[in-house]
Amino acid sequence: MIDHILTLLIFFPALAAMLGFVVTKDSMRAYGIAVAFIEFVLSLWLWYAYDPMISGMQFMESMPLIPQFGINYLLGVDGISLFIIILSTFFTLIGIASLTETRRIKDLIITLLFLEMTMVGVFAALDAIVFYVFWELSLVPMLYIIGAWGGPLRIYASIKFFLYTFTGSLVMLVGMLFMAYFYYQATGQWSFSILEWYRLILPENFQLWLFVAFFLGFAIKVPMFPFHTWLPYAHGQAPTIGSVILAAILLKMGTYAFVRFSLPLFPDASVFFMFPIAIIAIIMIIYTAMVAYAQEDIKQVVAYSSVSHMGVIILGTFALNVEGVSGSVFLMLAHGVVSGALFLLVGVIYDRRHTKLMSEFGGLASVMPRYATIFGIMMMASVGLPLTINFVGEFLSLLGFYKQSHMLTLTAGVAIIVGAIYMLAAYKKMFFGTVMNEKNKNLKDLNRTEYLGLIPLVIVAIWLGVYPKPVLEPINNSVESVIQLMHDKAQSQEAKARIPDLSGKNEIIPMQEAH
Amino acid sequence: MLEPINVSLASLNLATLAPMLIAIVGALAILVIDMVKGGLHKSLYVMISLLFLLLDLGALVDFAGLFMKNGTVLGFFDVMLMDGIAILSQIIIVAGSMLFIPLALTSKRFHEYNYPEYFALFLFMIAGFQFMVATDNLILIFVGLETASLALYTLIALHNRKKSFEAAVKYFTMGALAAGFYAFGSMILYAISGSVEINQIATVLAEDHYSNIGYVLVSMAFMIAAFGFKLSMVPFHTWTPDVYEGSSAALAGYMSIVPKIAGFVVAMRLFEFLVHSGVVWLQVILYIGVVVTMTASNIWALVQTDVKRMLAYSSISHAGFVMAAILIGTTQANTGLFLYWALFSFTNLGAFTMLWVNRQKNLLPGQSSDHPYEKFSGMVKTMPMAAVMMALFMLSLAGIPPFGLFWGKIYMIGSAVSAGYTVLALIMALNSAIAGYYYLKLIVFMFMKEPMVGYDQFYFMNASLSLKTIIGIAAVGTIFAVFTVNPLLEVITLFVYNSGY
Amino acid sequence: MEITLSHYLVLSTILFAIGLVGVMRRKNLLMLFFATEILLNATNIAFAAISHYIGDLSGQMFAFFIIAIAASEVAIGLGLLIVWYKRTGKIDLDQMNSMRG
Amino acid sequence: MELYLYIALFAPLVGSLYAALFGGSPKSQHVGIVASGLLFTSFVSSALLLSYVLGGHTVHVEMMTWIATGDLYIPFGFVVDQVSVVMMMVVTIVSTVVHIYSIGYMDHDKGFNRFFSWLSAFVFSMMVLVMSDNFAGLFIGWEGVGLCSWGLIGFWYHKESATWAANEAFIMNRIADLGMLIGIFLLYWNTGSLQYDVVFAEIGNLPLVVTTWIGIFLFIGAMGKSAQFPLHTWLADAMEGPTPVSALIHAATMVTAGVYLVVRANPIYDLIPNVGIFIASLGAFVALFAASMALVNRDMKRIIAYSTLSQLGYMFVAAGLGAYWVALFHLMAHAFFKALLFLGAGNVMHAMHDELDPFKMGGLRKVMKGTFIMMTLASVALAGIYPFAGFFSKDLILEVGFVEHHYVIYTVLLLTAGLTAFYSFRLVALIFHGEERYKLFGIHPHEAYKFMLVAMSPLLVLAIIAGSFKMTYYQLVTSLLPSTQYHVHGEMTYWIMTIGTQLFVIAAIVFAYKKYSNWNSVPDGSSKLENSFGYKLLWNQYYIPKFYDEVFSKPYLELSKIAWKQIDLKIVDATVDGIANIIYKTGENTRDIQNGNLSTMLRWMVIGLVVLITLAVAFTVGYNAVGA
Amino acid sequence: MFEAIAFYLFAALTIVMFTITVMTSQALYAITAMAAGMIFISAFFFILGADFLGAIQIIVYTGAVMALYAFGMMFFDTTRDVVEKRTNPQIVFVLGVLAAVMVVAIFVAPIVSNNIQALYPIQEGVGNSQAVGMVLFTKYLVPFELAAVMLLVSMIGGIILAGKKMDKSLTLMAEEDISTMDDGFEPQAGGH
Repeated sequence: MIDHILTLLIFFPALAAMLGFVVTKDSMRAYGIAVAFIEFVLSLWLWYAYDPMISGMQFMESMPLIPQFGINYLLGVDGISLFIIILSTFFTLIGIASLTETRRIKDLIITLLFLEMTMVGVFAALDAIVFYVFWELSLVPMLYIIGAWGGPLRIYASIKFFLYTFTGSLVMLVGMLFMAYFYYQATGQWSFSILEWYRLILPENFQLWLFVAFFLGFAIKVPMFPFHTWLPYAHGQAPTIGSVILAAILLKMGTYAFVRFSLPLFPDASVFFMFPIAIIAIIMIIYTAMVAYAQEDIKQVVAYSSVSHMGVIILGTFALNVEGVSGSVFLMLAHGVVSGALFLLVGVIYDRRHTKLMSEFGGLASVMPRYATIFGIMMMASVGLPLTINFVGEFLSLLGFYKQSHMLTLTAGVAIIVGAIYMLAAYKKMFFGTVMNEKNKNLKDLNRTEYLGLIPLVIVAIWLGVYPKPVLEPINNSVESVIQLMHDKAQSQEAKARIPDLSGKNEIIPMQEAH
Repeated sequence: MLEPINVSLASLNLATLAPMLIAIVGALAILVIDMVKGGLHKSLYVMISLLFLLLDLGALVDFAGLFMKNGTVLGFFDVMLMDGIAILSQIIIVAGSMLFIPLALTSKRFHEYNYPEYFALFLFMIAGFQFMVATDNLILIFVGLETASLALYTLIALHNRKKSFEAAVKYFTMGALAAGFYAFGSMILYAISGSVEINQIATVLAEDHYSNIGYVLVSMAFMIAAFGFKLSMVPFHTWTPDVYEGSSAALAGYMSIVPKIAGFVVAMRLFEFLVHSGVVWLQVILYIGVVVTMTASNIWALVQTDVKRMLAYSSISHAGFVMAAILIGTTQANTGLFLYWALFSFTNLGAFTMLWVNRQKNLLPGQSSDHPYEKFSGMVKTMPMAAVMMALFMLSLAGIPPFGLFWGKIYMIGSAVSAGYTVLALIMALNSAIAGYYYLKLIVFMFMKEPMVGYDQFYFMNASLSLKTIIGIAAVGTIFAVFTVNPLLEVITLFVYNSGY
Repeated sequence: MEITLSHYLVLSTILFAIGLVGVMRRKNLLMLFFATEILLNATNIAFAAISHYIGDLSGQMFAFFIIAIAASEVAIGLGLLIVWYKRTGKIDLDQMNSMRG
Repeated sequence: MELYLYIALFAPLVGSLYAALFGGSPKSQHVGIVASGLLFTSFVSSALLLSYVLGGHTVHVEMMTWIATGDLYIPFGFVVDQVSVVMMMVVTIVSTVVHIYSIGYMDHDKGFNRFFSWLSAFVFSMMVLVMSDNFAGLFIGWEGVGLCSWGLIGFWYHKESATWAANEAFIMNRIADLGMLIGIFLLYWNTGSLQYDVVFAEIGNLPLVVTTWIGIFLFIGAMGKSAQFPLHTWLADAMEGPTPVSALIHAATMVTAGVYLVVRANPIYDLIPNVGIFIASLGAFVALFAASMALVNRDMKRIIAYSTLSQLGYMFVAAGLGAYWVALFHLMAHAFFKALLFLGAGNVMHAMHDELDPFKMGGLRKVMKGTFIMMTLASVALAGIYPFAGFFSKDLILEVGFVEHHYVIYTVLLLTAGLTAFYSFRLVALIFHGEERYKLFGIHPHEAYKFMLVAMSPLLVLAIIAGSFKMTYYQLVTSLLPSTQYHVHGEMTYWIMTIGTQLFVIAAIVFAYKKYSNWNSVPDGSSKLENSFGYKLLWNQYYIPKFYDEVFSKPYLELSKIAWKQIDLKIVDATVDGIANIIYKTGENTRDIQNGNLSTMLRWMVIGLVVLITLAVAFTVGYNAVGA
Repeated sequence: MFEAIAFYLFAALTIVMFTITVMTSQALYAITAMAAGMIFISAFFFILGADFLGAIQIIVYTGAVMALYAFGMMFFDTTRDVVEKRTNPQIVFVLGVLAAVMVVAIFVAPIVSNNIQALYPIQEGVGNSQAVGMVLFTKYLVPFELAAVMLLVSMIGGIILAGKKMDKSLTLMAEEDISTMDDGFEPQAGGH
């Protein structure tokens, strides 16, 4: 079973979703929780069975799909993807457990389970086409979730979300096909296996073009400035569960793909585009933080804050050294936990008041102290306070990029200031002051369902902030091998210089099969 | 005096005629049965047609086996040409027809199915298409084309309502003009090569080193116009939406698949040798044609209010997409063409059948067409499975993996990339994105809107077991396409490659 | 003054163009069909001429089949016109506009 | 000893968590008691550690790994050495006192439990800050105290001003933290580690430029936490928090973290004397600058806050000039008497029902004898009168300035000492002497609980006698810090200076008493003095808060709104929608190509044909032309 | 010389006739002119030695097709003036002339080729019909048979389209009405 655990992880939720059609409406939530829980336990088992000392792929599975065209069902996890998978299963569980939606809950849970399949699939795929399949497929459940359970502008938002990301990924698809063609030219065989692609050394000018093609797909997904405008709409209109999953997992697909594809495939191009991308990342960080500050809707604040944080992740990724990339991978998890929690928290108040406008609130701290506390913890995590999960990632990302550029990091570091500004301002508007609005006077504090969703997140946010090692170590090992691979593949002098050579430090475990 | 000619029967390879003859015999059989005993139920004729088509398919499969052993078979004074693409396209034609014929078994009665002749004409039409693809003789192509077309015009009109007559007349008139173009184009080719056989023409032109380039190009202009009509390239496409709207959904779906593959095969035979000989003009024209067809029809599809019309424009766009294969002209691209079309036929079968089961007899109050988007709103709440199915087909058409068309799409784009047509590949990809909008629009209506009051009785108006079965087949074919792609690719590549394309 | 193949081709072209004008110009469907006949006839002349000048029979064959096709088309075309006429009482194509866009 | 270390470190955390458990429930006395008890435990452990360290040992433990990736290795490592133990003592003593005091002070507050949770959490953060053996750990504490400070300033969250001040403090600290972070990055990339010992061993090998930048960036961090100009405005505003908080955080401990950082990083600053001069100059400036603002203020707590600011300036002068042990010594002494002063002020506030304007008090010495004595003594200590603690530490700093030949600094500090004495006793005089102006407002003041006064007494004692530890202290810390002795050359000069300073200070005290002890009215802003430019300037804090508001806050908000409404919605998003709209509109506008008219359709076909033929002919002509 | 005179004469005549067909608004003129044009075209066939084709032309076109059209005209009652709305008449002529000019521009150049072989050469001394028959029943037997099918198709099509059964549309009728309609509408072989 352990040999096929990834397949199991991917298709178990989908299978369960199909069976879910049979389950009656009243029991659907329990069923959903049960399935998500089993899936989560399975993913924990994956972690347990994972050997953190091996940097390469583990639990590899391979099955020919379209061998004629080099497409294989190829799965595997390394330290980079392992935790994002766990994050996906975790958040699906949390999301379903804390679901307050009552409209057509059956459809919703089935959709969520399908979404879980696609999420796990994206992160477990080692074949570009399989990756692409799940990548695109994930849009569909999300489209439905936003479009069917969302706010007044839901249709506009969902279509925008879908088409925007779809457009980007189509360009990426062309890039992938190009990549496969290069492989074909080099070896006489078609292959979409990422691991096989890793062995290709591309001429620099091709790298640049391909990098751009992949970049478009990823950047829209992340979303990077100026491709980010779908996100506020998607978040603003999506139901709580949609925002949670979107922020926690779906956005990570883009950044994950940078680490999985862009860096190791195009080391020279990565170095070439490092500064432009860093500048975009900085614009994301500061500009969207400002936009977040100007928002009137608390959910939009969190949405824009997501973009801002994604900027830090991008920056860390393009630090191109172990510290930065590990940090960015860690920050992906961290941001997943924190922004997911924040969206859940926004959902709590939305459920009670059916509005997200901050001007409607004020003084909630006295009415809902526990809510305020948890919101406060998560806000501080979002701001990047040490000993919370975000700090580790942000610190490492910035630290990593500092190696590449002093000035840019200094500018990017403004993140910690502007982040504090909009978050504290929003918190103040929501929770501080006296209760002015009659409707807020009798609001109930968190209930059990909500605790069920939030407490684990708080625990994780602090646990991994205090003791990130169990997660950081596997990440580190895998990132080291990625960086070494990049260094070995780099052709230009600058790239060689920018990407550290780790070969002296420890033995490089080849990117192949671990078992 | 003319010498008597001795022809040995064996050299004629009469077997090459077998598949078409089976269809013709089937048609005649239906006519005879009807003459012997009238008033039989349509299901009988459906089954007879299916049986004959099955025989037809069997013969084709037999040929396929033969082709793998011996390669191309010529027959009947080399008029018949059973090469790989002929066999492949015939298989698609016959198999596609087999899937569409059962759509006659609706729960509501429609005019055309009361005619046994309908099924006879259907089989004649199939024979016509088969002749069209199984030859490189321009005359036989023409006759086959016209046989099929004339039958098709009649079938459309037999739906017997004003719109279908209008559609048939429009189709017919434009078809007549296109026939004129075809004749004129063939005439010029004949003038410069002294032959009406494409291979011969190619040889002569090559030996002449294209010294009559002006003639060649003008003839190609006429031919592109003629096939542009058949394959609905912009600006020769204008009949498509009207004809699709006017005819029954079943026939519209059929038209989006079968006549086009026949057209593609002929276009492949006719244009590719020129593309390969480096006739830059043709490459440029095809390039422009492909891009304009894809893009323009996509843009027009965006603004449609009727699903069937939208699907009409969408199939124009898909045809444009596939046309790229002719421009690219590599084995991979041609393989992609067949793969794409095989997958497309499943998906489109599903989509049009879904429309067909949704068909009501009279127009909806306040609507001017059969399948306005509004009709589908909130479908997920009233008929979840149907909505899911329809969404599935829409996603497949949009090229969302892992559904059928996605695989065709990546193979086509991949072939464009491999042949160095990077910009074309990008345009193809981006067009898929534009197309995403209108497919999504239907999904939005089905999944995200509230049902229209009083419209619920129109869903599944026309459903019957056989229609549902067809939808099921289409859905299975669409979902599990990924597992069929590899065997398909293997076979198609082999066939296409060994036919010299 | 010898009549060459080009003469015939040019004649054919001119007739074809006349046919085209007719096709584009006519609104009466019956008379529009006349024009399509002209198109095919124009081609037939050229086929016969080419056949003559290169001494090959294929052209005549082609022309022969074109005549057959033309005849078939008339039958179907008239059939369609008849149902249309029965239904609407008109054969003017400007009246035929229930579908558009 | 490791056990004591852990007890000292984690006892406050346990206290905090314990209190947090009851955070949502109404006041429970036991929370305060348990938290105080744990704090006391922590104090005892610290004391034991002190005795251990006095024996010449240090304790260094590595609890566990925190962040390890690439070459970066950051453990949770703690060190109890001569410097940190001093800080630990200061922190635990003051916080124990404040905790006990708070049981009384917060007696009637709804958020009693929450308060203790925050307060203990603060102590924990502070302990982490001082005990860490690396810069990252320091940064944890650094941010941790910032967080707790935020929570405590904004403790009365229903008050707009309190929450505003909390946010201001947090954000301003963040600005400085960025500097600190950059400093840490620089350290890491240049020395490969963040451990103090490694860094300090390596630092000498770095190019001077790098070291300078490191010093500057670290000091920027210190500036924020210690509220040095220009990041000083938050400190005065932070007085919105409960008074014990002001005593603990904004007087004794957190604000001195900056000084601690500079002291801790002395191997770095030793290498870059130019930066040191800058630090010292800034310190001197702030000392005078803050003292000047204290002169006219009418808010009791703010006056004390400015005085804190001013004293921090002193400490930075010492640290900047390399007299690290002196800085640390003043830090310690200052912690005691300033905390005492604040707690006293707290008593007064309580008595006066949260009235802060000393002009509305007067004559309180009759009802609040204990508080009166304590505050007076604390003020004496602050003014630096022999033999109180302030004398030993503050005069030493003056001497340092003098000895190091920075006479300007010396003069400024001397002047400031006078001002300090003046405003301190202005306050004392206004509160405790003169007419009982509070009666005008119908207030019935009463003395604080006994146990609060008892709790304060250790501070009183320390404020008085701390100077006597000087030599022990000196021997202790100089095993780690540079052991420069600052002696003015010549006995004569020394005595003149000392006595002169004392006289100057006493004169200022007398002046203040004279002027204010018989005050009998509440100023209403109409007097000539109050309308003079200088007064207004000082009253409005040199218009700096206003300036920040106008130049940073408001434009930032405006800019943010522009970024959202103008750029994000109208440019970035509109472009995307625009592209989609163009495509859609093209469809709308060209769909009439398909106008349903057969004639048009046929014409389109012919047009297509003609275009194709034309292209064919054109190509042929071109081809022939090229061919020919 | 004779050939040239004949060519130009008939060319002029056909052009005129077809122009009349296209341009006149009198339906009767149009059909008459077309019939004449068809006959003149057969003259070309005879000139070119395609006797069989010429005969077919006269029989099929002038005989059958024209008769059909004449029938159609009577049916549609279009023997008198036909009123047609003219939209953008200029563009029609521009396009027509442009097409002609362009194609003619190519066609005036003689065909240069040494590789044209007559696959089915016209042999001296063999009658045209005989030769045609020979080719038709060997090489072109398949198209010939298919043409037969095509004619069958058009026959069936023409008959059922024009048939009475088309008068009532099952497509538009409600199901109940169809059920009550009973045997009168049962399908029968070959139409009426």
